[in-house]
Amino acid sequence: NIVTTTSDLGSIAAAVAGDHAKVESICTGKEDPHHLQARPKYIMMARNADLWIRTGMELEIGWEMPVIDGSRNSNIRPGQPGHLDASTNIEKLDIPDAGTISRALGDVHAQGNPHYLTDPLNARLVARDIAERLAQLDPANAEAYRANAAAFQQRIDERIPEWTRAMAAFENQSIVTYHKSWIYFAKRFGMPIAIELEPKPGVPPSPAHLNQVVQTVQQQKIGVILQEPWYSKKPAQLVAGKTGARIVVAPIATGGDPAATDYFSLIDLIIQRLGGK
Amino acid sequence: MSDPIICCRDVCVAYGRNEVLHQVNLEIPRGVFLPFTGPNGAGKTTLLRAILGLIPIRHGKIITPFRQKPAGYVPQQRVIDPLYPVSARQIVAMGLHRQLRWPGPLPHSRRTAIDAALEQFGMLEHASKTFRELSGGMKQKILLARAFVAGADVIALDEPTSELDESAETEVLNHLLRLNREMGKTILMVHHDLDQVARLTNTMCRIRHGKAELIETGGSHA
Amino acid sequence: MSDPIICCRDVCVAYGRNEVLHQVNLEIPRGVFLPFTGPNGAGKTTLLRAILGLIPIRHGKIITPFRQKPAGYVPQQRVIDPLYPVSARQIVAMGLHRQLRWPGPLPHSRRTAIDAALEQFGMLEHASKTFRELSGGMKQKILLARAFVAGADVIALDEPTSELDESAETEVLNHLLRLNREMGKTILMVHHDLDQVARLTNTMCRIRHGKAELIETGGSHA
Amino acid sequence: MHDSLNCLYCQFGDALSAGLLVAAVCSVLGVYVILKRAVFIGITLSEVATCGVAAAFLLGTPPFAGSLALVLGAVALLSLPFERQQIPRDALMGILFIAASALSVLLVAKSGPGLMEIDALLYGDLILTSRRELVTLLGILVPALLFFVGAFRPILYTFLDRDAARVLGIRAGLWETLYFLVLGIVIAATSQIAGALLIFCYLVVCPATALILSKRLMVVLWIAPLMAMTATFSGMLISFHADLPTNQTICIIACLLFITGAAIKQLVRFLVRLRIS
Amino acid sequence: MHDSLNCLYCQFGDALSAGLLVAAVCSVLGVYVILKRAVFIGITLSEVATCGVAAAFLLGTPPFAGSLALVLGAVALLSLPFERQQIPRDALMGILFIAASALSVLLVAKSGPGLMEIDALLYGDLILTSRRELVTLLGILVPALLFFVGAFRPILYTFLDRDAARVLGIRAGLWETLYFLVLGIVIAATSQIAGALLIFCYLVVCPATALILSKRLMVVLWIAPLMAMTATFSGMLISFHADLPTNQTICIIACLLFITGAAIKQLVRFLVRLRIS
Ligand SMILES: Nc1ncnc2c1ncn2[C@@H]1O[C@H](COP(=O)(O)OP(=O)(O)OP(=O)(O)O)[C@@H](O)[C@H]1O
Ligand SMILES: Nc1ncnc2c1ncn2[C@@H]1O[C@H](COP(=O)(O)OP(=O)(O)OP(=O)(O)O)[C@@H](O)[C@H]1O
Ligand SMILES: [Mg+2]
Ligand SMILES: [Mg+2]
Ligand SMILES: [Zn+2]
Repeated sequence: NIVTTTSDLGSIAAAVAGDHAKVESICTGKEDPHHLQARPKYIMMARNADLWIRTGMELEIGWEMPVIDGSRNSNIRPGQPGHLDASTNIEKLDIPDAGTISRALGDVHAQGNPHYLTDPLNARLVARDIAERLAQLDPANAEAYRANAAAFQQRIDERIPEWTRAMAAFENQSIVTYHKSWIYFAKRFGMPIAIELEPKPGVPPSPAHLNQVVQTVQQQKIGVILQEPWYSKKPAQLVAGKTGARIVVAPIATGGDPAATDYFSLIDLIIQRLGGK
Repeated sequence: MSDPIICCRDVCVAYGRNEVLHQVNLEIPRGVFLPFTGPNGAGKTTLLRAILGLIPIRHGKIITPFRQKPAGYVPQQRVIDPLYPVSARQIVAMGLHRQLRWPGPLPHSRRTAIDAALEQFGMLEHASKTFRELSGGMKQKILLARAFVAGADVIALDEPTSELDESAETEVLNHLLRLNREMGKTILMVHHDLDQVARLTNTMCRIRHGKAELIETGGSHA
Repeated sequence: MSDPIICCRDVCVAYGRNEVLHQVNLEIPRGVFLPFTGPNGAGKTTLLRAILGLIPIRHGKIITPFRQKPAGYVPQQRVIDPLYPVSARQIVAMGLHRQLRWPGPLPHSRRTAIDAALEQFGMLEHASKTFRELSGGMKQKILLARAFVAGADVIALDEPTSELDESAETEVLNHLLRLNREMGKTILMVHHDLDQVARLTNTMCRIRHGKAELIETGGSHA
Repeated sequence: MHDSLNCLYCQFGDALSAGLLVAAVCSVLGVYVILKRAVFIGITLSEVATCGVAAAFLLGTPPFAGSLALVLGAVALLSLPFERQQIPRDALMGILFIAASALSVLLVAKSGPGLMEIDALLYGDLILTSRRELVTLLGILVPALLFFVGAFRPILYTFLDRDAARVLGIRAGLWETLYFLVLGIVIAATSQIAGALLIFCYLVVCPATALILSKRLMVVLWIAPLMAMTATFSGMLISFHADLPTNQTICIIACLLFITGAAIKQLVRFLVRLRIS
Repeated sequence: MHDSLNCLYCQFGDALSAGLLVAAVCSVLGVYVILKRAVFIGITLSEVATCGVAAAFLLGTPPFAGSLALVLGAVALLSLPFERQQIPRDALMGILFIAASALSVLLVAKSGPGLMEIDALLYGDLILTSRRELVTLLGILVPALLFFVGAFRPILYTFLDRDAARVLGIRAGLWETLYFLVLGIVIAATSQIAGALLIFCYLVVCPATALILSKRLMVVLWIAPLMAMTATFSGMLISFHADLPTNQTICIIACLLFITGAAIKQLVRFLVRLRIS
């Protein structure tokens, strides 16, 4: 039994596990993983889990430990083999310098930006990590896991050129996003993010900040404002109204849209939406 | 006397299981000065409020002219929410509601009517106090002024003098008598002092054991 | 008579800018039956509440024995929050608070004391009604019972008979007289009926123009 | 020299007008909200609106129809006469709040989009007000204010002394229901545009300040909107120049005005006491 | 056959015990919360606690010290005697709510960690209760209940008729402050463990049901906890078997009990009316 915190991880883990393990994901992709309402089922899932996979980097800080504690399943506690932090081998972005990580300058993503699965190559890495861990936990099927992971990686490799082509129009074209959740995606496709609408997670934009966004959009001739469906479109509409930029709403997790059934269709969908289709 | 102004037929009033008035039949003639008497808890307040349409009746029928011309009313419990920043004058002005269709400052004629009503009870100098800043008797006087100010045809008073000092009490009773005799107003007044009642009028409505009946006061009044 | 039980020296009480009592000096002897009289708004309630420690005084000093033995008190305004699901009996039981240190059902002796107090005002059959289900006079009776039940030495009553029917009023006044004469209780009672006052006692406290003074009632009472 | 970039009015003219308008109308209505002891009606109705949208998604009806229907239902319940009930009005309000919050989560748990998405739909922020929203506000608030001015006496009398009002021929039930209806519509509409917390603030903080400062209803009804408009203007100005979220800044300014008002009141009391004795 | 996997008690024994305990104590205290018209004290104090944590992060003090300090401050303000004030207690409560919510956002906007981190710190969910938290709850709730039972009469008398209580030698101010203090501590502690909405529900919905069903205080004080415990038990059972969020399920069950109670009440009234006439 594999339990993942987010649906993206679930989708990758399912691809890696194949028929040899049951994969369940706690978030469905419709909830923001920061805010989650516990259900008994989550704890039952954790209790029966042999492997617990989390995004890490404090994305699930609100509820992960209570659920694990509640499950009294010591195998999946952090540090145990049954606990996999998928971010371990990721090249993390946005890590605040040790010097500035004081409380006064604190940041939600104190360990860096946790929205790394928007970069397909990170998904590739995660698939490998999952396969290795599964192989360690279930040596009997180790080969199958490695093969599945390789297949997953190969699919990614196949799709990357296609995605890159689709994103060619955006190469070096700055965009605006709502939350700092797209930096990995943007970096992968060479699309600079000029500014975020939200000055800080959970804090509404101030007038000065909005002005700054508008100015940035105008100066850099930015054409797209990208955001997840769970943020209000109003700030984007205000900016769009003043500048003519286009608002793109795209899911950031598998299951966040009926069309995003697995990891690949998710990335497809994001790119489609960005392309204006 | 003339035809009845208020008519109760087979009226039953109950609070939950407790039936307070049982098949009350009552005809109140126009222009009468009618004290309601009876022991505590007999149902005087209940009957008055039922006549005014303030509590639903279980059964029977009450005919009143209050749709066309509202009555003046002095409740027994002098409770107005103390939170409201409303002056005594504004409470008296409430009595003129029918004549104040529009918001805004009161027309001059109304102001003088209000001042006269306040003056009558010696409350003019306290007119700008809020209700909770008034003493018990002063509250009662304000509510009396409110009931009188509009010149209603029927005035219903529930123990209107219970907390007044002696001179104010005499003044109020005399004023009621004048209203009744000189202007033909119908006065319904719950009152406990039977001697005073006998001095004021010769019929009263006695409420006892769930019944109400008009009886002679047996007083000296001709 | 004996030494004073309550002593006011230079007492000033004001509400905001409105000074209601100005330099009141008053010595109330132990065991006296003292009616407080005066026109509406004179400050009777204010003085009584100041003596009971319910309103702060601006100036002066009031000496009372209420720390050792609380007084019985019947307020003028019979307002108890109608929301509370509390029976009349429980309100009377409140008077026994000093003797009820522990939660739980009342001891037998207390129950009989409460029942006796209820019985005295004919309220035994209404004992399980909540406060808002009582009529005006019945509320007053319950508050009277609460003031009497603990057998306080000093009983302060603010217009305790304003809404009682005639027989209840007589009964209450007689009971107060008995308490005063036979048991030596000190009775402070705001009352408006000067004739009754004259019949009850020969000294009264007249409150007027911000002053309080003990004067003869001028009544027939010896 | 007029520097239009640093001029609040040039940059956010619509928002400023909308703010002043909402402030004026809501704080006038709010005087009665406090006196009627329905203080928390603002957040209760916005919870109810969220629940309505969640239900609408489930049923496939238009979201705003759902929220309007539930808000009107709640308002109808709250306009019942509570004078003779065994629980006070605010207990029912609390129950509605709880039921609405819990039901939203449950409705969302089983299907439909996530709660965050619904919240985003109902999200409002004064600074984001568009010209169209300003027109909507005018269309709702001006009639509401006219209603309130026109029906001032019957509503006051009904609330002040229900029995006496009925004897005077005032249809107390009707006016009470109408008042709550208008209030409900105003709250639902303005919360969505200007933000639920800000509306709550206008409905409560400014009227409370006015009630503390004066014992005359007419004065209160003038001070309250003045306070609210002052708080709005200075709050927007500060948020503009100090780069702070607008709504929250306005709320804090309003609270500071309240504290100042209460302090002045205490000081005056103290001085009067000193002068007398 | 006892199937421990499907047995709520075997799986969530601690949570169940904690739920029943919290339900019983909070609903007893809640009877007075309703009668004192302080219905929204639950959510107000949890906003205040959030604000306290935000402030503590800013000042670098321990977060819970900050939240406790602010909660106690708020409780002290609320225990002022409001009988003679020009605004009702719930208006002050509303102002505290607004000030706390707005201030949290502003504090977060300027510095300190994000709102999410704060929410995570204060996040509670009944189903996640651990053994240690159960012990904490026992340590707080049992003394609170004892205090309440012991001080039952003076508190009742103070609330019922403050003047008469003072004449009887009851130190009304002291008891009122103590009551609100105990309430504040109970709310702060239990909200953090069991969730703010659930505590709000216990404090309001179940006592309101009891108040509707009976006119005798003693009966009310017994019905309320029974209702709350019934709602807790059946809510947990349903959420367990139907895979729903626990807290919200309990809230909805409590609301359904309220509706049933109100309906029964109306029915009885109607029958009495029929039989009499
Ligand atoms: N709101 C109520 N709910 C239930 N019972 C009530 C209510 N009001 C009055 N009663 C009961 O109805 C009966 C009559 O009450 P009512 O107030 O009419 O008496 P009353 O004749 O006015 O007495 P009083 O002289 O004391 O004012 C009393 O037994 C009282 O207990
Ligand atoms: N809470 C208050 N705030 C402000 N002023 C008050 C307050 N209570 C009473 N007053 C004023 O104090 C004066 C005395 O009031 P008090 O209640 O003591 O009169 P009283 O002698 O008891 O009158 P009554 O016979 O009408 O009961 C009155 O002028 C009244 O307006
Ligand atoms: Mg009566
Ligand atoms: Mg008095
Ligand atoms: Zn994030």
